[in-house]
Amino acid sequence: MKISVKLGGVLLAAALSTTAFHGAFAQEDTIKIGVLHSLSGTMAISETTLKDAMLMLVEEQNKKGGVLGKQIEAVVVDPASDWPLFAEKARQLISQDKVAAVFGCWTSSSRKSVLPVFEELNSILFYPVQYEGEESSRNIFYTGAAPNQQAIPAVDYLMETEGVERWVLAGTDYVYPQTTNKILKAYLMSKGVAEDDIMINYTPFGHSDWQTIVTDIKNFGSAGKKTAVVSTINGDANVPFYKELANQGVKAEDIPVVAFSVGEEELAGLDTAPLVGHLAAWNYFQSVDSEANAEFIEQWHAFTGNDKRVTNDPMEAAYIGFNAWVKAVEAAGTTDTDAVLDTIIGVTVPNLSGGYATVMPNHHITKPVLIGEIQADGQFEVVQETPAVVGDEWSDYLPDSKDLIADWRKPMECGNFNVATGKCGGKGS
Amino acid sequence: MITGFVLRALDGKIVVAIGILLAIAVLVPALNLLVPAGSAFHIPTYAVSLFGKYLCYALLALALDLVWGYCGILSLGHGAFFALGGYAMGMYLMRQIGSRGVYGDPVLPDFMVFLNWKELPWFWYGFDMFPFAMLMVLVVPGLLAFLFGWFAFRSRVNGVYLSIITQAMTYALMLAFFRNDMGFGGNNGLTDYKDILGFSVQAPGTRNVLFAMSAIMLALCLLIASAIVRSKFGKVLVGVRDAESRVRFLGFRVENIKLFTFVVSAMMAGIAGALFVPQVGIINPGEFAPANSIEVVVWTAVGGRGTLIGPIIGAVLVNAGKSFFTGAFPEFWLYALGGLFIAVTLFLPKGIVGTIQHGWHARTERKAAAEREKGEDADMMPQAAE
Amino acid sequence: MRIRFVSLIFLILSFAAPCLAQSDPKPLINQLANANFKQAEDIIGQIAATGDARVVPALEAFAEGDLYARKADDVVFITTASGSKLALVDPLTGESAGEVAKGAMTKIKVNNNLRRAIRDALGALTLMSPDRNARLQAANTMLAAPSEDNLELIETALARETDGEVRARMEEARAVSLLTSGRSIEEKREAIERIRNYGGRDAIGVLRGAYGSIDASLQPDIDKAIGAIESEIALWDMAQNVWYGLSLGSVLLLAAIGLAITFGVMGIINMAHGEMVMLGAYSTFVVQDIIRSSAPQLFDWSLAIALPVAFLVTAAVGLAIERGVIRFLYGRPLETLLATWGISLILQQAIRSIFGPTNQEVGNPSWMSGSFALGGMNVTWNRMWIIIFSLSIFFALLVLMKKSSFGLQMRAVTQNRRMASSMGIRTPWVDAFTFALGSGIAGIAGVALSQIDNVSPNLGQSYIIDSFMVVVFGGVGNLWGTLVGAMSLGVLNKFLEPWAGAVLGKILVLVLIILFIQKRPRGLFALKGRAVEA
Amino acid sequence: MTTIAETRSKSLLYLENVSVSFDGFKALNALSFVVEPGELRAIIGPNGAGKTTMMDIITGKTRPDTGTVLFEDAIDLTKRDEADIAQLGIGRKFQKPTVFESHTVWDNLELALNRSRGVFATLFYTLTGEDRARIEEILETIRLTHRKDELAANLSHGQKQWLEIGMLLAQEPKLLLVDEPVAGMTDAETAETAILLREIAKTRSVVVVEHDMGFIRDLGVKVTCLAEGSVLAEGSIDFVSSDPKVIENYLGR
Repeated sequence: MKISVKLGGVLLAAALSTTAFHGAFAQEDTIKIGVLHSLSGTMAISETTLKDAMLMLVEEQNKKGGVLGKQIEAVVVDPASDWPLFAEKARQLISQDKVAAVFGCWTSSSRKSVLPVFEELNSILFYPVQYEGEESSRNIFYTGAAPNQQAIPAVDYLMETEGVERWVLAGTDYVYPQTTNKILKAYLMSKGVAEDDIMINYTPFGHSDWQTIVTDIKNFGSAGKKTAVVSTINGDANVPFYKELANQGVKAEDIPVVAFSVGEEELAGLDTAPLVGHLAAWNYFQSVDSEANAEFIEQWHAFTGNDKRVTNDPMEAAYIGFNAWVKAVEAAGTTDTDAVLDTIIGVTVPNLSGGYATVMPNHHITKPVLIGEIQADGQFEVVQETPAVVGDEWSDYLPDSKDLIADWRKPMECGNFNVATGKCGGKGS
Repeated sequence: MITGFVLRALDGKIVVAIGILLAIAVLVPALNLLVPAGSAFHIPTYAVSLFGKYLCYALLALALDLVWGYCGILSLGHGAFFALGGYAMGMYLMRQIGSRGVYGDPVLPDFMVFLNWKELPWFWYGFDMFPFAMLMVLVVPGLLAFLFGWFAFRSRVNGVYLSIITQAMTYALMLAFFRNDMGFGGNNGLTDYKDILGFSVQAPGTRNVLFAMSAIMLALCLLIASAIVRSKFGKVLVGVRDAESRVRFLGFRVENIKLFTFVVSAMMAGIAGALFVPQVGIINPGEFAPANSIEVVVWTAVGGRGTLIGPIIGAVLVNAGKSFFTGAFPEFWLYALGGLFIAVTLFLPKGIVGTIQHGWHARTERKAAAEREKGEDADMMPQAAE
Repeated sequence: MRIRFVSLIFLILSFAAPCLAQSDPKPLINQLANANFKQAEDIIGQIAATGDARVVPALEAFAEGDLYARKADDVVFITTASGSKLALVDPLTGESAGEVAKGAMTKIKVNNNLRRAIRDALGALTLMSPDRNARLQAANTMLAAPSEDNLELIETALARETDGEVRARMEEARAVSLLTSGRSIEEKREAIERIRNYGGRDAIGVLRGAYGSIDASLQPDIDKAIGAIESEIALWDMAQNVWYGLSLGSVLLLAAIGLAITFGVMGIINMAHGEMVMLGAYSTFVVQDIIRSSAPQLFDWSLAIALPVAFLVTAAVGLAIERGVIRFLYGRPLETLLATWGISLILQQAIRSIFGPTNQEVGNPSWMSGSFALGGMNVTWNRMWIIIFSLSIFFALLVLMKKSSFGLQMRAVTQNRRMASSMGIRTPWVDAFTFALGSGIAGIAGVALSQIDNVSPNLGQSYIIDSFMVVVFGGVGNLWGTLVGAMSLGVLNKFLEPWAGAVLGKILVLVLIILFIQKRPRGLFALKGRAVEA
Repeated sequence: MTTIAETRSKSLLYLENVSVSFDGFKALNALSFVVEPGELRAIIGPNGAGKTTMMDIITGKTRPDTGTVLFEDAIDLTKRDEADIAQLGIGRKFQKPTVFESHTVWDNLELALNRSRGVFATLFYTLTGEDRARIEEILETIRLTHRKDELAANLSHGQKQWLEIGMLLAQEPKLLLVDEPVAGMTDAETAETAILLREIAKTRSVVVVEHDMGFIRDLGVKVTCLAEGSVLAEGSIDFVSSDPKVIENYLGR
């Protein structure tokens, strides 16, 4: 038994030292920000890039003299693609490392898991990934696309310029695709698309055998009407999906596939020659032609020391979020959460596609929607660009959320104000 | 005879262990609430819920040890029971949110609203009542374990075959719970809880109570486990592990013995899950991932299977290490963790506690061995039941 | 929409043909310089309308996105990249016009619509081209885009067509176009017949399309034709499903076969098996990378080269693991689970540190890309090769185990270590090489899997569970079991998928495995015999 | 000569035309075999003659393809499983001594005691004076009193054999199946064991499978010789060992 007593002591010490340890890092004259991206586990494939991007942005900012005359120090932790661990790490960053703001998360699950922590400890999270919407927290800024900034414009493009009449909504079986497809279905039917001209198909995470589904798509598309696929397939499963598309000879001219989660990163794992013409809808493409972008790509290649590393949309979202935060902090003259929350609304910073992004009162931002066609070199070529669209947190196409709006400015300060009942707090009963 | 059953449990080690746990249950909250934040002895709330989490893992490991360490059933699916317990608690907490959800629906949790479900699925009924939810925490994992074990043990599935189908079980459950149509919030799971029994889950007070509860529950389960393994039943259990057919030919119904242990263990895992959820604030299908269940096996092995204290130590040690390294060396912690597992299996095959005990035994043995003719060679020693 | 557009061409043709026909396409092409997508579409129409075969290369280049306009004077050229510069070629004459910096040119953007427009236009233009394949291509285009306006064109082409296959295709093209035309009922009746023979879902689409407009007396014929085609399709779909099942099974087999040795034969619960597969895939990547940079002409051989490399790499790693860790753990199967789990964590992180966490591109050599039609079945080359490949590995392994002396020793050692060693077999080395063999085979599997899945540090994780399922389902220690197990799981999965959906399908398969193990606690091919002590 | 019916009714264990085969190999071939109450019977036979398979069938570990297996003329053993059969009073000792290595000698016997074996009965079991007495008595019989508190793992091979026999005694079986009890024993131990078994046979039937002819002579009992899964010869040791078939089949080699 003596053993376990001793060990018990050791453990307590060890665990406590985790806290002590971080204390040790802190030099007093820096402003700390947290970087909360998985560096191991299933999500590392996507999130590690964002971690690097954040480190680069911090480095660049520090070259410009940091913020409030202090250097910025990034505290990087690894939540290891484990959602409860996200919450634990967020708590640690905020209450142990005393970071001024946190940049992180990729999956909605991880965001949902940290949301209560940020609200409880009143800190700020910048979330850089496109997501299903239906959320607006006082302490979170959603710098990625809401469905109306990605899905709906893409569908419009296909309808108008490609005259698509028949739709396959294929997605991984989780919340983002399910919600997006619900919205799309409602939208399509509002545009007079018949129910049986819509085929919805879900696959498990990391699905790698696409033979049947691609065949189904071909068959569905051979009914004489122009058909397109709207893909909300999640990262890992995309490569085998596109490989199967290519091999079964599904040509973009016949059945174009438009994807919402396939960017330069995903294409990097593919030979895109057979995929030319398939589409993606984002708010940024590496191929966008603007000084800001050219400079950003240059910095990125220099920072990673690898000029093959691609940039992608979430990186731009991180870029916008970070700059917006810096600007807000400068304006507020402090990193105090409440002050920053006040000043950041309305802050406008340049985005990478040559325009500007404004932080809206609903904590989403304005973004242009870019439709791009895959090119043989693994890049996208923009075939349509809309003017900046305001992120719509509560979709107008879901019965229960069409009456809701979010406005975090005083006096309303509400994330789910119901315009029908004029009350804060959802449907209100 | 019940008293005898319990008294038997209280041998030295266990008494001390339980003592320590109860002490922690009082001490940590005290140091968190009473000691001013400035003081060196203050334990931050962050650390409290962290330790609370470790204790839940410890309980899970203890549960696994009961079936693996003592009965030789290597379950690679214990995470499933843990997660089910967690979901039962999560469902209660979701119902407690009531109309404070973003859509302000009095009954439906948010994720049902935006998938515009019209009314609550039947299996969500009753979870607004705490006692019912707590009952489910025990019943659901218990029932699954019973059904699974009933078939598996009756048809004498054992060894690695059993391990693999337990893995298949948790894997299938993971896929199922990922589906939105299941009505458990899909991959986002259940989160954003407001309060439990009327107390805010965020409030430091609640956190400390939850921590204390975890410690007490662990102590209680430790007591039960100890009572079981020290009873004649426990001896039969070890018999099953070492020489199953002999136990059969002695007239014992091995399948019932295994079944009972499996169910008890599953219930303990369920309790662990139920305590885990309010402290970390989320339950989602990730908890069903086969990798999680394997990790539990690793904790148990590190601490020392076939001992009751071992798994507790292992769980806390490994997880404390994880918390530390993921923060300190985010890029390299996996090397450390992987290295630890290899090192333990190579140099401490019996786990930390096991090795120490063994060493202690060995000394007394050597004395005895002196005046006795040589014992059997190494391969006669009980081997890990596969 | 396609139909509308093609007809547009021919409207222009019929009315304005005389004056447009001899007009020089050059200015039209130059108009592309600053036309938006819509305008470009019309321009293509007009270019095609010139009926001038010289425009073909220009249109093809346009579709490829190789058509650039000179910023200075908006003159359009076909370009080919040469280093940082662009080599200019006159779009019509094809004579070189020197090189200029990329900056001096603007790409003429092309999108799916334009590609489609170009394809249809080319169809009209190349239907009588001297190149047989071009004609075949054209006929296919016509077939895909039925329109009565094509009719005369097709018939004139048919008249002078000699090549059998092309003729057949043209006949079909004629048939589909004829349906919607004003031709006589008899002609249409035989057209329906021809379409019915040609079969396939597209045929149904065409027939359905025509159903409304066509003479009522023909509708029964159409119904009959559709019915016939559908029943035919149903059969082929069945066959297709089996094929998909087998190809999924072969993937499972590939993933599991290495495990069938390290786990099945040696009894090591090898959690690092998936990482061996991953290492194999990464070796393929490295090989291809070197080939790309140093010897591109070898690319089609890259897999052949990667195979031995992958085998050696993973076998070496396996050997190291066995010597370094596993040899201390024989007779303690569970410890091997823990140790190999640790190893797999380390290997994953190592790959992450070296290659980065993102996907790596592994290309398909030409002979592994694309597909061919087998009756109503669509067979992709890479799947077919993978089936062949996995089976050949399997049988090679079988021979090695059963026939070679090493195989004999291997089985001897795994069955009775002591006896074997007392008979002078050097058991430690047999163990080491057996494990190395298992790992090596996993590596080879990685080469094949890199062709259909993404090459990332997580590759292994996605296969490890399925592999264990297969081996256990088949019966531990029995190679045939692994084969049968993999194939039957594959087919089962593919037959569940259509009606249960991919997700439920997978769940059902797992549940079925669990239930099956209840029935046969030692797997499909359990080694029966005098009851041994449990 | 007695009729079959009589033999059956008198028998404790009755096997008739029992056959079982594994993947074509006939392990038992129409085996018929009878044990009377209080009888001590020895079984010899070459390897693969089906000795152990026969025991597997009697103890319910293997199911016969055809044939009748009756206990006390009433109970059809082919319908019962190991636990049932053990509780009916058939004890079995394996070829390789199997005792609970990580339990003390005492615990081994305590577990074997013929008491209610239900889950809860064992959970709440407490050692009674009577049980203690019984265990001590057995310890005497198997000559292990002085080592009762040691782990079974530390016993010598022979002692393990005895402990296992002791466990069978604790089971209080009507029929005892003993598979090669003296394999790997010293001559002294072998002699001891012979005495032990005869002692046991006073109160119950015992079937001993053994290769050691010397040991069988020591036992001096009726011998059954199996070969290729059926009975080759039956009778006194001298009768059997003089049987030409037996010599050619077994002793010959």
